Amino acid sequence: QEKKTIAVSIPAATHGWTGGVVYHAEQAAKEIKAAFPNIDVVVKTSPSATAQVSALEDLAASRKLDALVILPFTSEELTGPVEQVKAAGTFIAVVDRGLTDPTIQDLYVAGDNIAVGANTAKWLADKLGNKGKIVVLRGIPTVIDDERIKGFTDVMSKTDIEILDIQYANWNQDEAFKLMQDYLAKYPHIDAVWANDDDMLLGVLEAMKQSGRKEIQYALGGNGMKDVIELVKAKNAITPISTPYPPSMIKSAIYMTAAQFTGQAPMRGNFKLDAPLITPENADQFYFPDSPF
Amino acid sequence: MAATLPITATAQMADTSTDPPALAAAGLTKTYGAITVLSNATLDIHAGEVHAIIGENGAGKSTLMKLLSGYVPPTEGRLLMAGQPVDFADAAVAEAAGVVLVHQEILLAPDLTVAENLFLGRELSRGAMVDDRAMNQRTAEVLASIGAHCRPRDRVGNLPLAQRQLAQIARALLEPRKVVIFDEPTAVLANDEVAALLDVVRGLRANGVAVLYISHRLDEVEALADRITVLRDGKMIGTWPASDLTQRKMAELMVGRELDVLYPAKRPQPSGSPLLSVDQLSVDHGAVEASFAVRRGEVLGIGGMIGSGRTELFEGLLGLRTAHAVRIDMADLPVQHRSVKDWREHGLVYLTEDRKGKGLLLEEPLAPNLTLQALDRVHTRLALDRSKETRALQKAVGDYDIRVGSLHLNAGQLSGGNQQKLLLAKVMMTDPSVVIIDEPTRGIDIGNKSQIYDFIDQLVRSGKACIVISSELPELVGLADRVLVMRAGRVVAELTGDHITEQNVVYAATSGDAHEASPQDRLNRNGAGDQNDKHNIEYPSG
Amino acid sequence: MTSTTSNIPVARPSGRIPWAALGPFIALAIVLLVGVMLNTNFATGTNIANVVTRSAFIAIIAIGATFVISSGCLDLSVGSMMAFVTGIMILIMNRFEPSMGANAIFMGAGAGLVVGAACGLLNGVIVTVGKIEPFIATLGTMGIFRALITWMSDGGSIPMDRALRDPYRPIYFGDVLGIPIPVAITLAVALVGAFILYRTKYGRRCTAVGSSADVARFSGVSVTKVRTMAFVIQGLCVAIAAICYIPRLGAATPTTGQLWELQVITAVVIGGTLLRGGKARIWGTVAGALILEVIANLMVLSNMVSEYLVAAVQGVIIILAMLAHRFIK
Amino acid sequence: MTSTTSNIPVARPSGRIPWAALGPFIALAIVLLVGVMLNTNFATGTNIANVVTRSAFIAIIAIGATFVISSGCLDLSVGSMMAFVTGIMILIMNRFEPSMGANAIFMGAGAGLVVGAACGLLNGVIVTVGKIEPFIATLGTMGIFRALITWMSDGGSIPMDRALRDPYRPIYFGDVLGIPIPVAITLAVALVGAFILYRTKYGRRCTAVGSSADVARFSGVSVTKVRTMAFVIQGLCVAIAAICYIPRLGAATPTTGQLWELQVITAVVIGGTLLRGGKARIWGTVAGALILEVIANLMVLSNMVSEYLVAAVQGVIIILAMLAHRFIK
Ligand SMILES: Nc1ncnc2c1ncn2[C@@H]1O[C@H](COP(=O)(O)OP(=O)(O)OP(=O)(O)O)[C@@H](O)[C@H]1O
Ligand SMILES: Nc1ncnc2c1ncn2[C@@H]1O[C@H](COP(=O)(O)OP(=O)(O)OP(=O)(O)O)[C@@H](O)[C@H]1O
Ligand SMILES: [Mg+2]
Ligand SMILES: [Mg+2]
Repeated sequence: QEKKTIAVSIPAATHGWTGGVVYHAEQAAKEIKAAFPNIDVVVKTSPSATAQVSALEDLAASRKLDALVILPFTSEELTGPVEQVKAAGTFIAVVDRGLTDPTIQDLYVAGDNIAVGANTAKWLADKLGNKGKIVVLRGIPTVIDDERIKGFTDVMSKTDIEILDIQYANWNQDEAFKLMQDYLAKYPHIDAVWANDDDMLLGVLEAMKQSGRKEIQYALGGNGMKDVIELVKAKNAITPISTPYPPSMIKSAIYMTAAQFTGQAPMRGNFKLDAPLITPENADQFYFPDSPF
Repeated sequence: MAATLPITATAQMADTSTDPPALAAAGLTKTYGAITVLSNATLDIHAGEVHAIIGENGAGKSTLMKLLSGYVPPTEGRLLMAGQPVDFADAAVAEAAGVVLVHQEILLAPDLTVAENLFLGRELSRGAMVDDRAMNQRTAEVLASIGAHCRPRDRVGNLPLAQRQLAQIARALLEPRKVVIFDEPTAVLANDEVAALLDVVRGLRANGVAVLYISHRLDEVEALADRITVLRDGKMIGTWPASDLTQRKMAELMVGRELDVLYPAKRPQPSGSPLLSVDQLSVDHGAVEASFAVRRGEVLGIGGMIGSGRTELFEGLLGLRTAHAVRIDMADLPVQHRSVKDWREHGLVYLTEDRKGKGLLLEEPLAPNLTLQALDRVHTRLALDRSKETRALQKAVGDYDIRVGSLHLNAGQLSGGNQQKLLLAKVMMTDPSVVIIDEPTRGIDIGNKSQIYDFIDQLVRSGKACIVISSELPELVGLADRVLVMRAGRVVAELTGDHITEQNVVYAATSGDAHEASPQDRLNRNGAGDQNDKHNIEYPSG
Repeated sequence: MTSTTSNIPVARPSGRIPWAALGPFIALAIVLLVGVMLNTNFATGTNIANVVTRSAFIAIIAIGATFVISSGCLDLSVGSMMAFVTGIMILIMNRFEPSMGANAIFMGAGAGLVVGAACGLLNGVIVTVGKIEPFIATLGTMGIFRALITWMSDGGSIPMDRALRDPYRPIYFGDVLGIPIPVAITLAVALVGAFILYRTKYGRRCTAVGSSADVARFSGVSVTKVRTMAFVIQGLCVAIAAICYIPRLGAATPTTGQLWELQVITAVVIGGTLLRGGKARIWGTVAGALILEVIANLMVLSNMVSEYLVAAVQGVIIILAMLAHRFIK
Repeated sequence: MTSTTSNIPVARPSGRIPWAALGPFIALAIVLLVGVMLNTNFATGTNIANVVTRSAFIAIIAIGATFVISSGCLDLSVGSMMAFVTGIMILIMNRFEPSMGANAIFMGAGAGLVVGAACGLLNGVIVTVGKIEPFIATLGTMGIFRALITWMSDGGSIPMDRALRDPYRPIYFGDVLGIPIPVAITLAVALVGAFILYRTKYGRRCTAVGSSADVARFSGVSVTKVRTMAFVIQGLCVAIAAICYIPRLGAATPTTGQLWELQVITAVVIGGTLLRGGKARIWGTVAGALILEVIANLMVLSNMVSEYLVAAVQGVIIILAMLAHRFIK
């Protein structure tokens, strides 16, 4: 049987969520290689869009790729290079961020960043009775961050809830802690906090704990980080929900791609993961104790 | 301080020439904070004369020269060129006006070649391109004209001090000048180089250039100068025609008192076992199998041309260069580890010839410089004791006559000679029993020279030993009990007693065959060996 | 001999030393003043306490960096080293918690100090024995430490055992006599640092080496030893910062300490230490760290700046602070 | 026992033997050799062409950095500046595309060069007129440029108009006489750079200023002008790199060019230019950029290293390359 190669190109593990992506990709690679000796899965991480384009070039130049599973840094920047890979007859699976030209994608598995923001906003607006004051922490200036914020603010703009402040905390616990301290110093009354990533939420919670402020009813995150899901499972009053944006979507995509070469039904098309709320009731299905994220 | 002067300032010679002076200073004053370094200096220099400036260390000579050449702005006073007021905003403006200073310290970019340094800021070019060929050629000519041995393409940072100094002189002479100022140009040069330079200065004078010349070597001043101005404590003492002054008179005017005999009386020949003995020390790129010993109570002189490997030999001994020896004993005990620190513990110190590059932290205050090598002396049980350190500094300033306006200056702000004295004080802080001094009186004024000689004399009289490396022959002859002469990295001759004469040293240092140097001299066995050295000594000056 | 010591002024001439040394404190005062004027929330006790406490990490690491920089080197690896040390400490604490309980914290702290010193030693040896430009050498180890923490955490995070959180918490959140503990630790480190730098033989040798390695060598100072030791001190400071840091968030992640190296160097330089070596100002460094933290705090507290432009305004303020500094002199 | 035969009165370690000039090329050869031995895919024509082509960005910027560094300064803002210039260029191209069609590319490129030069001028003026340590000054402008691109892109990205992609594409993907265009541009920039640095008055003065600012000043060289000009050259190089970069990725984002400053400085130093100034090696810099890119390429091609540890291995290799360099001397 002919040996097939699946290349997986993902961002390097520079923060919690991408760390989860790397973890799941490597898991999938290991499992598939063990289960199907004729399939080779090569996982490559890149610290920037430029490096990712380079990695694609390197992968394509050094061997014949039967399939490429890619989580692009940004849509615009990776569209051209992926198109080139496809020109050599490679099956293209895109994860998370779609390419600007969707026809390049044979398979598209995506989370819905807008929904992550919007669903959280809807839940929060509902709980706050469409009024109140909230503060928001955003990550680093990228498309994901932008979409989540957009989803969130669009919903909020239709309510009487006032967004007091939105600042970058670089998806970093530490910076979120500091930023939250400053928010607390700046605003005498805050009804709720939303950090658009669970990593940051942990910092926020720590700052709230230190301040002893009682008026904050909710502090929410997103992404479904292990520690936060534990809070949800424990029916924490301040963080009763989260929104999944599971890094494991890369694993699904790799499996679906591998199916091409294992004689199973070929999988093509778009698979959009919804961003349902994680609640104490359904938290178990989002809880992976062994994942680093 | 205020001793009566044998000749007063009113003795100033009336100027006979009708042309206005090429460069004149009127009431120049320079103060740094509360310190007045130079007050109300008035001076003129005419085309075609050599005007010498003499004075003690710290008298303000270099300061005056820097004011005249735009390196520092005066606090008060003004400059006139050919009778017209001029304002030298910086050194480049002065140079453009035809006034150039050969600095006392080396001011060349170490990473550039000699030619690149010479032409820096006024590169020759053909079209957009610099014309390296022309610049190198012109540089080679100028270097040859002043008897320098370095090549246009040598990196300045790799050159020995003397060649750097010559390159600096070459830079000043590259273009026709109206006024050339030399600040101690010969301090780091050896005899033959000095002779060549004096010829260059005479040539300038003959060509109608006005020359200002600072030197502590009064014989040079006597040989060269047409007029002599004396500075003391930042004040002008007066200007005299050179013919009116003898060297002795000059010294008196500088110091303001009668001078004693320069060299201390020779001590009885020391006997007894050597304090330090070195057997066949070889230093990479420096010395070859040099053996020597020095006894208690002895001053051992080391002579030789510049580039003969003297400095390298002793830097090798101190572990500052890669070196190998068959055996080294200190006080009859073999020395195993040789680093500056180990040697210090054995009681041996070395004073470098390159005070700026290797001797002093120019941007640090005086106290840390003084105590760097002997921090234990200003240490209490727990910590450094600042007041102890200040006291040590005050003592050193007194003992070594370091002229400072304030104890809080940085070392780089001292005058050249005072830096040298600070360096001497620094190595003496460790209370050594063997002191190796490389060029001990470089840049030291005549009054302080004898002080340093006395100091060395007292040192050896108290049972210690001193090795003096010197390019000044009178110094070797006057000071040393025994002289080793080096040539091309080898010790080629040992002179004792009456055989220590300038002629014998020069002969041994330059002669092709050491055996014929002086038959009655006992020759060093190692040096007498084969002379076809494949050894790479960078700038043999013979 | 004509000169006497008596007519040499021993007292410092007025207007000379103080201003240069005071520069960073004046800059800090200005920044604080602006803060008070701009925002009423700025001068509240809690806010000031938060800001000062937070600045402890950068301050402590920057004190170590003052040694490295004054000896004429540079260490870009401190941020990554911090993450790595934090990771190791947490792993060790978690390992020993079951058997030792809260005492595992001491095990962890001890191990942290050893690992920090070892990391510093590694940097020092590469720079001095390997004779590699410090910028490149520590850029290399920066990558190494960062990769190690990423690998140790599988790209995720290394959380501290829950049982240790409470006993350890006061190290960041507690106080002694009203002084937050991290602040007290910073003061202690600065005092010790100042003592070493200004009052010991080693400190003297350190600035001498930075001022001129050749002169130091000719004075019998081992440049290799002095610089290596500076890197070890830097490593120890990183470990001390890590000890204060862990209770704050209870985890090490691959982003811990990211870009701290730049903040640390900025703090040192704003504090008046020369980047080319030879001059060290421990207290200035501490002021520098405070200035940075106050500026960041003001950015959040005031509403004048778009979130996108915060970095720009910070950049401008730092440049202005340096300019002020310059004109004060 | 320390063994240094140098008389150089300069503190930092340095080298000056003819070998020094060959060092980076030998290191490059070693890295290439290791590549060939490790991986059969490495030496294929396509791969080599890819690697060489993509090293163009860092190489071009690093050629500018060679000027800045040899004049005794440092520029940490190049990565952010690159992002900012890229953003401006794309905005201008998109703006003029409707009226000018593909010619808008020239408008954009011209604007890029002007903006790049202006950014460099800003850095230069802050450093020379403001007399601020270049490290801090350019750290400040790094924040400023990064914030500006973030603001221009609203935190997202600035894509190039689709209609421009095809006409612009060849600048990165095309070739002349078989030489990829970015490589040809790099060669041209290096040739011009080498000419300026080694054959013109300005180049002489640049290294002179880096070697000793005082000496240069006394020789009538305006240190201010020379250094400012070096920063402007750096800005122009950034703009040239941006011109080659846009067709490759077709967008500017707030993360474009992130951490490139470190790569650029590493390339320069690996290339044999002294970080303290005074010595410049343009071709060494180009070799340095290639070394970095080859190492990254090898990391992708070979499967021996856990993805988490890639950064560590790169760090180790860079240190080893510098050591090799050292021992060659
Ligand atoms: N920047 C400065 N700040 C304070 N004092 C200074 C400064 N520069 C020089 N001085 C002082 O000016 C005085 C005169 O120095 P100068 O260099 O002119 O002496 P000099 O006559 O050349 O002595 P030497 O023969 O030793 O070279 C010295 O006492 C020196 O300490
Ligand atoms: N010259 C030096 N250079 C670098 N480190 C040194 C030097 N001398 C001592 N040390 C180190 O400093 C530490 C304290 O040494 P200490 O100063 O007490 O030694 P010492 O022999 O008294 O030195 P010194 O003779 O210079 O006063 C020792 O660990 C030693 O390794
Ligand atoms: Mg002088
Ligand atoms: Mg000598």
